Amino acid sequence: MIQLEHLSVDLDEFHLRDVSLSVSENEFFVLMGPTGAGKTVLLEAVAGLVPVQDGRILIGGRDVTHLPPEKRGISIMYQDYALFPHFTVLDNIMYGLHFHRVDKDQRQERKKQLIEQLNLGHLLHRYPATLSGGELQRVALARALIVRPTVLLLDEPLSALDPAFREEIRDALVTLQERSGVTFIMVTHDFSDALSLAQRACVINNGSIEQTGDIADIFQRPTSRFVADFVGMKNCYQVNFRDTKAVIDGIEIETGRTWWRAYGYIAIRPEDVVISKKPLDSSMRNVFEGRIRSVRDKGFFYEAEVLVWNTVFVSLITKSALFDLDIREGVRVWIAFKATSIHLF
Amino acid sequence: MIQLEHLSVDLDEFHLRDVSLSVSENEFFVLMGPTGAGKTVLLEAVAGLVPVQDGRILIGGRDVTHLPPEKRGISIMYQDYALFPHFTVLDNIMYGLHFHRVDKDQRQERKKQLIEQLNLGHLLHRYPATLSGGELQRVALARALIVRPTVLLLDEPLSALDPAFREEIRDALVTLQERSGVTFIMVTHDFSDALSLAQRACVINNGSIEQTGDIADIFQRPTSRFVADFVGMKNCYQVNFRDTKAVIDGIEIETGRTWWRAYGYIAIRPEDVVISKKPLDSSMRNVFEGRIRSVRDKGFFYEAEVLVWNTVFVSLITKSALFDLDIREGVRVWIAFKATSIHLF
Amino acid sequence: MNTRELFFWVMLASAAVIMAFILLPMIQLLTAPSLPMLQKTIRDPDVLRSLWLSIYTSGCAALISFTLGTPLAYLLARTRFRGKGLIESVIDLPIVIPHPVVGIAILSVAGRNHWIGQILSALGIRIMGSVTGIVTVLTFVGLPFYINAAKEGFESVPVRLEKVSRSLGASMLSTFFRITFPLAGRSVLVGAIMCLARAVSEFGAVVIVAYHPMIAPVMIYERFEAFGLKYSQPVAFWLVFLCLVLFFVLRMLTLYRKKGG
Amino acid sequence: MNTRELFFWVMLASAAVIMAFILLPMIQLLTAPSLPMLQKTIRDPDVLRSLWLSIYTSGCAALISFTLGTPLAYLLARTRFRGKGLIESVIDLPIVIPHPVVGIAILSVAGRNHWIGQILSALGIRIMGSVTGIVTVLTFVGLPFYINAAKEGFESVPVRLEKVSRSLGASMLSTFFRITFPLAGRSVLVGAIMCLARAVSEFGAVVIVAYHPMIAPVMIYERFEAFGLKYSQPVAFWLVFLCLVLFFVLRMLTLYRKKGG
Repeated sequence: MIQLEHLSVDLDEFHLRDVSLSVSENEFFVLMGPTGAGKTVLLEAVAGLVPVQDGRILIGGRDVTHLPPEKRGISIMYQDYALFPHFTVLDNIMYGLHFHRVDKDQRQERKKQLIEQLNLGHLLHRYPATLSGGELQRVALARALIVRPTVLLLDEPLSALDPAFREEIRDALVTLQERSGVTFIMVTHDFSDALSLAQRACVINNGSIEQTGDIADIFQRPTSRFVADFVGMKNCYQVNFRDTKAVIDGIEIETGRTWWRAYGYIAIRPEDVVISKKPLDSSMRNVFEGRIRSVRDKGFFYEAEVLVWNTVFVSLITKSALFDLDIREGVRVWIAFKATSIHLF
Repeated sequence: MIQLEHLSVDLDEFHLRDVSLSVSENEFFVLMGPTGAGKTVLLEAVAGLVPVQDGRILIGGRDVTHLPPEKRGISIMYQDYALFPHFTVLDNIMYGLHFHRVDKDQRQERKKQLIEQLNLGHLLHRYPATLSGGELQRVALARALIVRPTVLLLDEPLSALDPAFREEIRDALVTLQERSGVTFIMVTHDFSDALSLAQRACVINNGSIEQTGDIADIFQRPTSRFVADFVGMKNCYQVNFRDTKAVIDGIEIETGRTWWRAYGYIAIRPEDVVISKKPLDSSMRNVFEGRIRSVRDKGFFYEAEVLVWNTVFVSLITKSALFDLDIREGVRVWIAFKATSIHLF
Repeated sequence: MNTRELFFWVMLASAAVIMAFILLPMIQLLTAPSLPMLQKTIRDPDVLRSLWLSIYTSGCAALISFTLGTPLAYLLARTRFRGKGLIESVIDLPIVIPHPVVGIAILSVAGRNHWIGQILSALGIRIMGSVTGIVTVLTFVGLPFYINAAKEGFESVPVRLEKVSRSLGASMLSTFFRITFPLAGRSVLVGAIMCLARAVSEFGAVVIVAYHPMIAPVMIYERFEAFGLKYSQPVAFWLVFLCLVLFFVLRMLTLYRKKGG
Repeated sequence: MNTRELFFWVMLASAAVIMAFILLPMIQLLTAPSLPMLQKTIRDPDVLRSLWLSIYTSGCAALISFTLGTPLAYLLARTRFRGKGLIESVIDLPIVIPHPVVGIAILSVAGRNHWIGQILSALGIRIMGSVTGIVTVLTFVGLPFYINAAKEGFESVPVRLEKVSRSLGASMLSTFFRITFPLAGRSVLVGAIMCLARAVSEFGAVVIVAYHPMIAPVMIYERFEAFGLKYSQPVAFWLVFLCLVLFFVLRMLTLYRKKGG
């Protein structure tokens, strides 16, 4: 459906290097990455809104690399929704039809259908300035879909919304995508959005693709240090593998399996590392003594750095545990984690 | 040392209403509250930088309510440090001495001492624009302390710093306060700063004081719904007490003690609420069946809302638990929490 | 600000002096002529003709600035390129050129020794002493004000709105007329009025190019030279009145913009 | 921006027309006089005297604007009060008043019929036909430019720096001179130069108040009237040269400020 072949973009602030990607028809595809990674630039390159330095863009088999945006059959929806402030909701929605040959019945049909699907009936004669975030978003979706694009590009559509409504709107997005039969490509930096919406995804960092694949695969089997960190595996170490053990700087970690390479990385999620004052008598195969190096507030939780020899393990602990265990800088503690919670790559 | 008596301030954007507060000599006192609560305005009122509508300010027994800022013997340090960009570090530090009669030996003595304590020797001839956040902060501290203020007012001194250095700088602040013998009043919205720095604190909201007292007391025994929420007790309910039970809308919660009032509030930290697929066979006295209403990403953790009858309980779960327990919207689960983790007020 | 400070009183005093310095002459000018005198003046066909010519030529200058300047303003608002600063400097140039010199410069290219003058002469267009000449000069001095205001207006329209419009199928031109221009409308209007106001008040450049036909500032000058202060004041009154109306409209527009967002 | 769009070429064309419209007259003015002619002109004591008088009177106007305007600019930058918009409007008023009318208005209060004229006369101060009169008129037209630039400069100095300075023991006045003024220095300088440039280019207001002593724009007008275009061009050349130097300094200052932050 959409193919990017060795795409390169050079702007003053952002750049993309040799991006190749393939999204199939009717797919919900997600582009993930940290702020400034070039996610939005990639969307705009597909839309023809930024000049492409090198490479090709194919939409439905047609080479659109040098077509102006209005001839590509795509729609884009920005994070701030970018509704036209001088038009009513209805005029915003109908805007795209001025530029497409659609007969009158068709127009009415599409309009009726979208207004119904997105529940916009009561808003039609209001101006964007008077709408709430969720309403703005629904109007922007209707405006983008009324021209029947082959691809809808979504730039962080959920991040401007009240978290309380996100769940609801995620569902709406999925339903909409399924019903409309349009390919959705969405940019997000929020992992949970990706998990609940997409089948496939790619992680982009510093203008290049780090990993592409099934969403669960990326989460559970990151293939690079950056992706491991991005999906929350804060404890990531370069190791030598020896039998079923991984060795970092004098510490032998039991991984419970043999690995096909002699060196590589292991990663453990901080929430899988348990801190205790005495060595835990449990099924956990890896138990080490260490010293608290720092404790940082992470909202509801504290993140404790435990120094074992020269290696730092990050563990998450609750506020109450902080009091109960008397965890402070310099205190001696034990950490433990299961062999099965170790990821190898 | 410092006494605020029924202080009221009216600015366009912020206001304070009837604030009374007493801070003793050589104390490290913290003002906490959410953004926009009026914390900075309160500091500026003490410093004489905003006009006071009503009430009195006493510093060391002297009524300073109508004195200009330069005659109050206070120093203020802002979040952005507000160093004078056209002066070198040394000139910044020495600035205040132009306006105080201090003999030459004394000047040199104070300068030497502060430069040493704050480790500024190598920065003296540089300009603020070339310094890092931590360096800027140390210079701002030296500049504020060289005039030997009776009170140092600190406006979120840590929030602009890299979290990795916070621990270190907290320690430095405590040491500095102890050595200088100056009363510190610090504003923060970060609970962990307050915990590690202050003996006493007050929580301010919407221009009024909600609670004043010992820092551990505020954390463990909030006296109002707002403070409970502010210190992370997300599950806060209005209840009727019956014997040792608290009743909310048909749910009977065992609190393990009797309360002196017939109605009031109970609060439980989300991290103390455990979610399971089957009723847990544990010592926890409160076990309820419910349905997951929503799951939200909170960085490292997910926050699940569980609906029990008509009451929502918030629980924190790890990313791995999300997968392991298959927690999704609509799923039936059991929640449990200990009677001892319930706070009554 | 503490009212007990000496510095505060210094500031107030300077404010009072400046207000007096600006307002007293204006008030005197507006109150000196008697009402019958003002009525008589405004019925004088010469005065009416010159006021009308002032409005007409300034209006033409604003219209030309609008037509020619809008595309350039949009170009400057939406692109970055090397030498953009230089182009912006050239646009500001007319502001700093002494007023009679503007007239001299325009005449320099309109004469028979210059190819432009030859072309104009072949086309039967006369600059010296003609309405065309006045409009040319007024456009020269007014253009920068229009372009700068319009540029700012276009800059304030989010590029994303244009991008969305393009993605929905609109061409660059359609997008400009349907989205960008309507949203920058107020700034464009402000620019046009600033251009108009600047043109109405010009004297030095016009007096070189065309003493006759007589625009209002030239007539004020002539009456002052020929009959003295007292006879120039009533004409000045009516011209200032015109300028103040423009100024008031301008203030309302910019004030409303700040509030309305 | 896509170069294949018609609209893009419309923009380029308008840019080219405007550049030509502004630059061609300026280039012709600057290249028309021969080198010997220019040398002869600049050695003419009358020309030198009028150029010098232009610089001197404009300099005085800028200095007066600086002295009187600085406290008011600071007041406007740091306080909010009802009627502030009105005061700002009054300050902008001189910009929109037609130039000869400014001269007429100043003369209106300087005459014997007005109490100010009587006071001035008692003090032996003459406005009509004097250097004092020229400086007064130039201050009137230049003041708004200084105040607006200085105000913007003061606004850009964070209030927190002043607050910290106060808390360290400095009075309001000390704080102004040690912190605010040095940090707003560049904007103050920009304002002074803008005021100077505006004053140097003024003609209409001055010609009413003082034909003699002759400032450079008046001399250009006189030479044009008496001897024609060819004889006014060399004087115009030197005055424009002076203005371009000021303009260049101004651009450098504002450019550097944008880059330097």
